Amino acid sequence: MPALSKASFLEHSHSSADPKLKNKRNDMRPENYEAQRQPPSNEYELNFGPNHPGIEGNYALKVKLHGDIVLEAKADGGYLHRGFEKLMEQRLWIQNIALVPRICVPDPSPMELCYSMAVEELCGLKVPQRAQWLRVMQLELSRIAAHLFTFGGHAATTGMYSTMYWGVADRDLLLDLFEEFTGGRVYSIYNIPGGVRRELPDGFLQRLTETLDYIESRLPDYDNLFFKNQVFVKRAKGTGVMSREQALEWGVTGPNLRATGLAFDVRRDDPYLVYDQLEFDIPVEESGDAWARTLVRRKELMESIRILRQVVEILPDIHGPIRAPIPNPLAWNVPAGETYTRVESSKGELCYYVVSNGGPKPYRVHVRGPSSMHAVQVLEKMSVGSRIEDIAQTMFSLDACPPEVDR
Amino acid sequence: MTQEVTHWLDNLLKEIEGIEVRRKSSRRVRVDVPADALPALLELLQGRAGYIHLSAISCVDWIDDDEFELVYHVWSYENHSLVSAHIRIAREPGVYLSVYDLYQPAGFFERDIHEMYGIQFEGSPNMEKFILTEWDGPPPMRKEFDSEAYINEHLSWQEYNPEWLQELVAEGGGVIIPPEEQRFSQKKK
Amino acid sequence: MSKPIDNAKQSKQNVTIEHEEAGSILSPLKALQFFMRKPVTVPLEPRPAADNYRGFHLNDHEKCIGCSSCQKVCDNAAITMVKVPHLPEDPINGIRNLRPAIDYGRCCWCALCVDICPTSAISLSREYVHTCTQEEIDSYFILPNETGIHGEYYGEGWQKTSDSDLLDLNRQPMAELEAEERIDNFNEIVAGYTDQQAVIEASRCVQCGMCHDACPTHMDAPEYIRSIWQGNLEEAVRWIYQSNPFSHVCGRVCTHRCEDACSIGRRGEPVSIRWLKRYAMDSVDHERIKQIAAEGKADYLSGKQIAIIGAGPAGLTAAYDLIRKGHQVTVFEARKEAGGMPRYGIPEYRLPYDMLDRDIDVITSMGVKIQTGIQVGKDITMTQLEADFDAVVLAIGLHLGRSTRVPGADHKQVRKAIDLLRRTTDDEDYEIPHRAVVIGGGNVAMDIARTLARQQQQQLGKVQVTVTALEDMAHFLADPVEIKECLEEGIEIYDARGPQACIIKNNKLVGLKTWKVRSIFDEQGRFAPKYDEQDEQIHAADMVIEAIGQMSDNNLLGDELTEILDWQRGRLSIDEQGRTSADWLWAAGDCVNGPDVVHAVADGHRVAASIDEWLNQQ
Amino acid sequence: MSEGHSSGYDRLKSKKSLAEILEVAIEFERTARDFYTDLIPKVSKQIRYLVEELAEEEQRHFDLFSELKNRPGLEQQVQTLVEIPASDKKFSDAIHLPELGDRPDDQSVLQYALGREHAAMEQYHALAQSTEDGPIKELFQFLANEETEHKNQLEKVYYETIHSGGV
Repeated sequence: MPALSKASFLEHSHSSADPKLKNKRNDMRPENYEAQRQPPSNEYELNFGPNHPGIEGNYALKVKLHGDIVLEAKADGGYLHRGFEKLMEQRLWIQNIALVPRICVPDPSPMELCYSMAVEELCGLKVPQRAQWLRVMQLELSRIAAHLFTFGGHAATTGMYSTMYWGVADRDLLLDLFEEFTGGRVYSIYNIPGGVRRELPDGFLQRLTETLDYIESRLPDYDNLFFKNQVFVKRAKGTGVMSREQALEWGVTGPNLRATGLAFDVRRDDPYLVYDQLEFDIPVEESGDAWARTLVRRKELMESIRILRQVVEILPDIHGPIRAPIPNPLAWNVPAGETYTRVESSKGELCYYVVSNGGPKPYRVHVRGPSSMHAVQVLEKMSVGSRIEDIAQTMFSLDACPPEVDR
Repeated sequence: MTQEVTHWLDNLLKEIEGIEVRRKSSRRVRVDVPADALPALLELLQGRAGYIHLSAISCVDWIDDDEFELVYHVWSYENHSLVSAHIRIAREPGVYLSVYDLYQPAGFFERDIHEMYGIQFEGSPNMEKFILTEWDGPPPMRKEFDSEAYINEHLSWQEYNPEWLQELVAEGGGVIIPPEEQRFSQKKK
Repeated sequence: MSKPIDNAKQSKQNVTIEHEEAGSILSPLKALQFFMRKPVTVPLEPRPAADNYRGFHLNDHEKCIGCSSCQKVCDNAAITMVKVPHLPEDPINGIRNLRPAIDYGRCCWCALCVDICPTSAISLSREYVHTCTQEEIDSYFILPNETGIHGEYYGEGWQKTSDSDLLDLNRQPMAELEAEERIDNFNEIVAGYTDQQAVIEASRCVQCGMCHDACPTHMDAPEYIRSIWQGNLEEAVRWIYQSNPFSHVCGRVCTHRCEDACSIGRRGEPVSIRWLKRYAMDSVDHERIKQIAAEGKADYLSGKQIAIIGAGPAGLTAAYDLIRKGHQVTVFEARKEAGGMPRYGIPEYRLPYDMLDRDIDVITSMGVKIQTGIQVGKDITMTQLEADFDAVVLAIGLHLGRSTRVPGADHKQVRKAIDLLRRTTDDEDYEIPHRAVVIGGGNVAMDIARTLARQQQQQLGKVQVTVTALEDMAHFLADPVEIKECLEEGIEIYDARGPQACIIKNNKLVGLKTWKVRSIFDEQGRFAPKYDEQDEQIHAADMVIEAIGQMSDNNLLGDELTEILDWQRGRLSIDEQGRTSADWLWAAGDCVNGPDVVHAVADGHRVAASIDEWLNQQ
Repeated sequence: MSEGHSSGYDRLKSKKSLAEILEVAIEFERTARDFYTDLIPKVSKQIRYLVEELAEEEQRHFDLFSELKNRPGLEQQVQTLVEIPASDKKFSDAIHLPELGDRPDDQSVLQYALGREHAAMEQYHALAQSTEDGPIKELFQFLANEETEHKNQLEKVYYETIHSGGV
């Protein structure tokens, strides 16, 4: 295979339709990449990622710069592609519960739920009340853990590593809770079509309350260290601005949309589980910049804690089974049909389109990760005109999760 | 969604020829339309009913019917309802129109579907490879592509030979049902 | 796009962080307060994880039966089944010496293997870490035991709970006639599964194949169950005919060792394999079954002639196999009709004879000739058969009843169960006793007791049947269902009673004297009853029916042939293929193996294969 | 059968010497052995194994008892007089030829054999009971055990053959 010598990736990527270049698939490899003399210009190209501390996950943004101003950006995914959607078509319905959480490492719980809800809908399974409350508990814990992780990452992009250490350390307390009630620290694999897999251990709600109190008591510290930190405020304000109109036009959801002033949250506007029985607010900000997006998440922490406190109060009064009876998973034919389930993950609207042809395995599972919007087209658009040092911050403020895009 | 809005939407959808509307729940509507009527439908939904959010485009390969199904999930922030518009297109040549002009998120989904299923969306801004940059095989999400067979052909299983296994083999035991046989084969008559 | 967005729902904010105002360049310095704090340190030594933790696999090798369900449910093909030769291997009891080995390069710790395990042998430990260098990569592949990956037991983490159990331990209930509906007739008691029940029941199967290993004829039960579950009943019948042309019969009266070996039965009720077979057979059109059975039949004639003595399951299975191979088969049957022990030993409420006729019809439709009413040894001699045929199969069943020969047992009102059952089938009249006492605790005893009970109800309007058996209830040889139904039908059962004498007064039978059995088995587990002579009972009777044992009528062989053949402890001596010491004579079925329909079918296959091989060599 | 046992009844007295008892015992085993040996060609081949086994077993007992009687050092003891038990008659009767007909079947043979073994077992058991502790008592106990053992074996064969079970 001849090495591609003269074409930059930008030129090349436009030429994929050209049959002559069809086989030059290895042009991205370092061994095939020849140094070239740039035309006399102040423009240059930079591979931002896939291995860069400023990048969330293995992902790349290939940017064309003039000085330190981004002229053009191209998102480049695939580094985390594991073919989940294809794999799911080859696995039994139940086996996929172990697969789906891996699609989003920082916030795996909504993945489990969304898939389980789809199977339940196709099978007409009625999830017992108690399981629904336990699921809410899991989801909100996961949201807190994911946000703490994101703050840490975001802070690191502006050089504030202490916040990152704190965030990761405090998230660990939530992982302890996950370990206790789901059996897994990161991938809980707690949901199963029909309900959940485990009853709560004795005294769990007490420990949950203690952890919530602790996390809440830490928030002022975070505020001091990060959210009120003028370095952060000045860096984040006005960075990566997106108007509400743009957000809607670009299909942005979740905290990123709410940071433009639109109070839309799947939990409230397209409710699932028992969210319609819970009291919580939908924090919004108006300015639509990195600062607003981060602040929305900061406020959501409080809402999640609020929801969890309600769960702690109500759960002891919800009795009954935690799972609807399901067929032997080795011989489970899900009735033919299709469904589109939708939940609010920490990053936005997460949807699963699941099709069954009546067989023992899904016929098609389409994962619509929220980041597939804001980590590709939106990121590309928002990066243009920004400065090179803000790219990472923009990306983290969007909370782009590359595995959701790659699947 | 109120009763009124429901009626209004139903009436609106009747304007499209060959349309079939099924209300699956209070917030989910399934619409089947002929492929050529989809842009008009989306335009109608977006322009007159507030379905401004394209949540996703899903593709299903119905290989036995020799068709692809494309499903456009659109959400209305006003009605709080999600319409899934289903169309079928011929598997060959697998060409359809882009809806990028109506919905910008379509750019990503169409690119993804192009990469995974090989469907060409005319008018879509970017049909470049994104995820499978180094892949020159067939579009992998197509049903005829057997990824397990591909893996078995191109990659090998990790071989282990721990002491306990050597001891069992010396005793006359050892590996009887390797996992790949359990998974990939079924007893033949 | 400029839709007006309804923001009315935007809620009031209860969290206020006055960032711009309150925030100062000094705020982050507040974090310095932590500088003096004692750091949080976690000791390096290993600590056990939470109670539910999904750590490394633990496997109780005593409990594990090697069914490989864990392997099937494993997401990532991380489980390999390994043969451990020093562990027990017992197909009849559903135990294999296979154990799961785990590849931790593939395991994703989902614990579905734990949740599905039929025996609950697998659990996950509370251990966190295993790692190694590339050179030690073999340490990623382990055969879990009770101690865990490093041999240091950290306690069990994720275990099976009733919440997480993925198996359905309960059978689909079978609709049956109630005692009062069935007692005055011979209608079939068991209704059979409905379509829905069958699919649900079939879906309980984990496809471990223990049933296949335990079945004498090795039926492909996992495959036909799977086909039933998939709704492909013709495919199920096709699988069934791979190994059993007597499936209407076996679907009803098989001793179902498969179900005894079923791994679901370890903790719950085994899959109703027998009823599923029956369902598949009953659901497919008879003409279609004939076509399926004929698939693969040789389209040539070998020119070889085979005689089969006895048109029961063993003989006709052999006939079915042989005709498929292109040989010509003639079956000689002494009784009025073909069917053998199933027709003449099993009552119709258990096996409607038209179902038996269907099985036979499939076989005759393929070209097997059955000559009924021909008694070998009388109408035609063995010598003639030897001369006229290339091979002969002896499959004569066990049509002679044994007698206890206790004093008085030679009275004319002391009858043998097998004779009465035959008479019932052939509609030969005999006087129905007012009070019948049956000796025996096996299925034949139950069959005659229930047959007499029905006849009493029909003719006398009242059931008075007593069963006395040597065995105690816990060791009855009869199927537990038979005992239950006997009791429902008003039959009295006296267990652990040894017959001592038939009491005859004035030449009239008045009862049976029994002693209490203290123990029936000796230390080696052999049958050797010990009596308590003090505990004596007289069971009033005007007929005593002996249902203790059966033997085959080997007289038809003739003295000369009997002398030529080798014998083994009273039974015809045969090799592994079912061939006797005479090279032209094979023997199969109950007459060599003892009573069991499915065993007879297995035998039929075995001798047919042996004959075919031998004929091909010639 | 030989004439040896025709005078057997005469020897029944209230007391017998051990030598006499052993003699009757040996006679008992011998007649049985001869009886079974004679029967071998008469029965159908399919049950011949049973008669052959019985003949072998009786031969083994015959050898054992003969050896005992002639064992050096037992001369003193064999002269000891022993109280004979009530079961003696039944035992001695068993020396007589049974009526099994021309072609006995397995069940008749087994029933006959069981009867014999039972009589012998009772006889030796009773002898042991009526004898004072010592080597003679031990001898009778040994004989009783032998016969009990054999009877138990036969019983198992009987039940396994006749009560073929499970039908």
